[in-house]
Amino acid sequence: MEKSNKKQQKHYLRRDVLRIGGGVVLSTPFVGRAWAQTTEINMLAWYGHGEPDMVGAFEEANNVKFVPKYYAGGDNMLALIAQSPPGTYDIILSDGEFVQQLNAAGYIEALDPNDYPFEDMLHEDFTKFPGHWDGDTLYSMILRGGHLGVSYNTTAMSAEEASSYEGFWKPELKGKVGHFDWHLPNLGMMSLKNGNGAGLWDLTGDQWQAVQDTTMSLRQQVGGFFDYGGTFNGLKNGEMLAMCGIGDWITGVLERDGAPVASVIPKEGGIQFTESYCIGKGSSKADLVKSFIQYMLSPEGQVKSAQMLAYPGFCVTKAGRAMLQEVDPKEAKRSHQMDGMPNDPIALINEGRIHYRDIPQQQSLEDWNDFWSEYKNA
Amino acid sequence: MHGRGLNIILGVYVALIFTFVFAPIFFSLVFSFNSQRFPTIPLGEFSTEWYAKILSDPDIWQAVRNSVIVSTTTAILATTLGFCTAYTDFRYNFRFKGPYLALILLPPTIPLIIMALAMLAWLSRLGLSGQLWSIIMAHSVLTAPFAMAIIRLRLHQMDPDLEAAAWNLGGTEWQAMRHVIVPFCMPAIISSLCLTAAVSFDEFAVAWFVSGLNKTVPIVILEIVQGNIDPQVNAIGTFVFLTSISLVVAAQVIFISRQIKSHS
Amino acid sequence: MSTKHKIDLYALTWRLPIILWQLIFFVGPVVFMIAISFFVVKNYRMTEAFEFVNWQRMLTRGYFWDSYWYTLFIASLSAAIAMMLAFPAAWALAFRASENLRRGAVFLLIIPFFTSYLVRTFSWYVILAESGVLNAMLGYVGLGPFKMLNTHFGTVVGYLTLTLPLAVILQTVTMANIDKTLVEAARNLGCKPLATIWRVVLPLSKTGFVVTALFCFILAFGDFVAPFYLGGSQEPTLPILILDTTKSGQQWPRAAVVAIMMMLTLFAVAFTAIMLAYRKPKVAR
Amino acid sequence: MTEPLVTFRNVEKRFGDFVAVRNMVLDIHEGEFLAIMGSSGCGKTTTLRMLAGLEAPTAGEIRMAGRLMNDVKPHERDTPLVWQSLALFPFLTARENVEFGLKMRGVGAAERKRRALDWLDRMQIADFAERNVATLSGGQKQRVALARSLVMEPKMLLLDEPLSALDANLVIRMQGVLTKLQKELGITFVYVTHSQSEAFAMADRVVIMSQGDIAQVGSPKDIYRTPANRFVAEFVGRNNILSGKVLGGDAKGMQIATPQGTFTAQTPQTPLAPGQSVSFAVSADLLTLSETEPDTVNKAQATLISEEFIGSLVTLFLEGADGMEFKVQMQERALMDLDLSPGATLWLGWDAASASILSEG
Repeated sequence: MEKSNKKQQKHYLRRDVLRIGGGVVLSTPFVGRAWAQTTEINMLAWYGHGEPDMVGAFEEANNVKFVPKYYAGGDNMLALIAQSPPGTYDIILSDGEFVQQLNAAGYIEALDPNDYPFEDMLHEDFTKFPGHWDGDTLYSMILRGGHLGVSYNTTAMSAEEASSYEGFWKPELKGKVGHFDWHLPNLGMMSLKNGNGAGLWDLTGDQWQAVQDTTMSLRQQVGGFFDYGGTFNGLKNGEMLAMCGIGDWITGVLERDGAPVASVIPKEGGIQFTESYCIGKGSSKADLVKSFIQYMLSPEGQVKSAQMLAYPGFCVTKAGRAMLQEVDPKEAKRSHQMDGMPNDPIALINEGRIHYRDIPQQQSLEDWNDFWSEYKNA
Repeated sequence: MHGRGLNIILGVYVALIFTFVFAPIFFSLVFSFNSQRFPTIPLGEFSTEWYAKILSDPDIWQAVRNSVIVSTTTAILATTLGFCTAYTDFRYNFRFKGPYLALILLPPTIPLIIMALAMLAWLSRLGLSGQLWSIIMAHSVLTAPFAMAIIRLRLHQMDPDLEAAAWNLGGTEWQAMRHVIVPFCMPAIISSLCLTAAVSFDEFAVAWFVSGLNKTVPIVILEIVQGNIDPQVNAIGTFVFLTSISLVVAAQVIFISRQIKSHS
Repeated sequence: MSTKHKIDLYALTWRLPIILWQLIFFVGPVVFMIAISFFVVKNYRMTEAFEFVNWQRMLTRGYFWDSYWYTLFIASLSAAIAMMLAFPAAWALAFRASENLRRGAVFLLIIPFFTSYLVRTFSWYVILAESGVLNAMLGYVGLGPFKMLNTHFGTVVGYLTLTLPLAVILQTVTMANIDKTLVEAARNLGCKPLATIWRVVLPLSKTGFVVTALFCFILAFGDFVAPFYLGGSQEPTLPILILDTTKSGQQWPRAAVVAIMMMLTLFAVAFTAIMLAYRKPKVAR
Repeated sequence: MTEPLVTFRNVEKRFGDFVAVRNMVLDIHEGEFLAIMGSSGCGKTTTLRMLAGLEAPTAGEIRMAGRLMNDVKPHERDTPLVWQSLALFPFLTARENVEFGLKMRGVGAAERKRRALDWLDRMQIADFAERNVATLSGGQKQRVALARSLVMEPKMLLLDEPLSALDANLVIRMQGVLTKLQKELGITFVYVTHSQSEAFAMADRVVIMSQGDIAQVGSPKDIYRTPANRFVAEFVGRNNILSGKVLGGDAKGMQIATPQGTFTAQTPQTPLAPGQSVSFAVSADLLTLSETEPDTVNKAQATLISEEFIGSLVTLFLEGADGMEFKVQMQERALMDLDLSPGATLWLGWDAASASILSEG
């Protein structure tokens, strides 16, 4: 259709020049006009992946500019791609469980496994992550992951109480439990609470009904439904004392900021979100995108991902983990990414306490979504 | 009527209303200079960190540039649309005048979220979505009624003989338009340009839906509020405030005060 | 001014482009949205069809009607609150203030309209939080803390941010345009101040007030920011339902159903309001 | 007379179902001061607007100097109009207002200015040339409006109740200014007004309109003394109108029987058959009043009801037979020796020549 989505726009300012100071910038805002043209890379991702802390160095080195479009959930991502002309998005950051759907709809290009460091993965699951391969063809490259469990304010809840999803029902928390406004992680947790364990996504009609009942019984505790920003603010200012549907990816940021919050993987088990890169079908910049993915899988990129300002994720490569321990031991420690530490994310996976987030097996996403709307209205 | 006491009570009441209206604006200004990322009481240190941050962010500059393009173009288009309708209403009577006026006056009665939904669906069907132009088209439809109202009010104050007088003195209809109608409406036209530009500059719902990858300032604000929430929002807000307020003041000085004066 | 039946190029110049523009960019989208409500979604892609499945699905869902009645209720409530809060201030500005003061006040009230609504909402967020400015101030006098965010109160505060300045402005202008001699005549005839407001000022301002209330209602009815950020989206209002529906799996047709239901409701409300506004006032109430 | 400047031939103007002007036949001559008079809605302004091209006739023909004007656009005409509202351009100075028409006609800036100042000078308001018109007084604005039209050097000037907004003293002054101007310039003035005094004071000829029809055209004196029909008689001056049946008559006079008695009136051009219903008018200032029976041809008795003074002029209201109200107008001193206590019975008298038969219309 139209080319305009891909149309080259001049890159007006280079970040490093601008960092010199606002005053100078204010007087010469468009000084960069005459500079060499910059290639734009359209990125579809969760919030934060296209921000300078993630892509800045790569932009500098390669004279490219990332133009991010942020989505709010896997189905939202699919919808955004569906309504845009093919080739609109050069790089797509997808949740692991949605890769298969992206592939099925023909939205993404195949990748060459030889381009990426599969030999260096921290866990064998990461080399053959479900849905990322179609037979021997690779479609998506895992970038990082994070674990979801009980996130709570440490002044309102003890680690003991948080060690079970039961903790959300604590009477003192009435009106202080928040939900991240997406059905998958929340209902997944309720399913875990019901003891479905590894079968948390594969629910029979009765089990699904039980999950709905459990969820509904939590409703009276709930103080609100939030997007990323709202979740953040709610936990930080004490408006919410416990959050369902999130994990260290949010509390980690707040912890760095000194807030009394933490996330634990409760005894019923936790959920892992997995974020992976795909190359958009029809992208004219596939080579650039490939080198970006390679860069993000390099130790340097893995450290950036672990330190990501918007929300952290754990490293998937050994080299990345090693480098993080070396350059930012504080963050490595905070996120337990050290061998032998309790709650080391890789160890948790090995212990079988972590379940990869998936989509419902016996129900449709729509059913879950409908129930979620009902729940919000209850 | 009775007295002093009532006046004091009313004065306090009006002050309370104004406090409510201006509290968020005031605190936004305060937080924009506050060092804390999540502002709470007591306040942190004075800091211009957030301003430095937005000023050094090329994406925000790009958004400002987009916003300026969108709001000026919208203002010109909407004022043109508003002027044409106002003039037609002033000058002509015809059979379908009711529907004709409804056509331009109805959009503000439809919630923005619905307009946004409909616009995106329709514009992407026409292959016009995801560009700055898409925002401009949508905004021109949304703001034209305000332009129409302002200019119509001005025309209402005009002696209808003025235009005929120009013809009578040998001016063609076009000359009369250029030398009489337009000069007479000039204050209203300028007000309308300022007001429509200001409305467009702050509109986010429709812009967010139809803009695709092009961001305007309010979209950047929305994304920060949805995402990495931080006081940059307040810094940008202060900036938007200053821009809008200069437009509004300009409009006020030129036209609105006259309206209120002549109406009370 | 001629009555010839020739094509009048000049007249058409002022008429045709607008008609075309509005047909393409206003009527087009609205009509298309109605059409969309009959489309179906397959694999996250909208497919042209003519099926009532979306209507059937949305209108039989309990949560749709919950949202519907809640939105209607909270929008009406906030419009009523805005009208009542605005009235004493507008009355004072219209009848007690000098013309300069009134003009200054109206000017000040226009300012918030052109500041970012999102930023103001975000500011409220910080003010109303449990650890926020307002609770801190109340704490000094030994009150609270109160839970204000993520409640109906928060939602209404958000709506009022949008509508209160408008209500004060429109009410002030309406009442300032009342012929003062009528009010004085009523007083002169022994009508008490409150009775004067009830029997003279209100009937004379009816049209203006109804239109003002209508605008407050429309603004609140269609806003998603206040219920989402200040109300914690519980219960979700219709605009939030629209966002949720579009977010989850390209369900534009269902969002269109919600949108059309909203529009129909608005038209009904607006129609009733306008009928009320222009009905001849009953003599001697 | 030479060929008329303007001819109206069976002109009709409708606005929807409403007929503003009906079957109008009228000539306007070069150099005359023509007043069109009537109450509001009679079609006088519509007639003027048709002359200016602001309305096109629905039927019939309007010609100017032989040229068919029906569809000629306003700006292609040479018919400047002085508006009731004056229609001065508020965003321009007095001089710019006067220059406007010249500018439209493409006259160069210097020439425009010279001619505008010339006219402003002639209207004695040159001192205010650079003032915004909004700051001028009513009379000054009037002069600017006149200058703005006259600077176009038209053959015909149209005036639409130009004096209606002025106070009484100023009206008299401006009447003087207008008549003098018209004589000096020798151009045609078409002057629309609802005011008898203005029309009769200035015009050479007066057209009286009623509900879209021309009721009478003639010199002020003709109209005053011999109203053509009942409408004119009622509209103009203070006429006593009596109605009855024709008894008979000859060239010298006609006998008419009325409830107030039998009277003799002037024989009209078209003779009337006996038995026909008829009205005639007697101007209030042509009635005599006496305590004893007068020796005039016509006489009637009436009872004094009231009197009304305007300066030294007195109008007396009397009631005759069958409740007929008579009006008598005379100088106050002529009443000195009459008994004017209310209820007094007095004799009215008038000549046959003072009574003119009205055509029913």
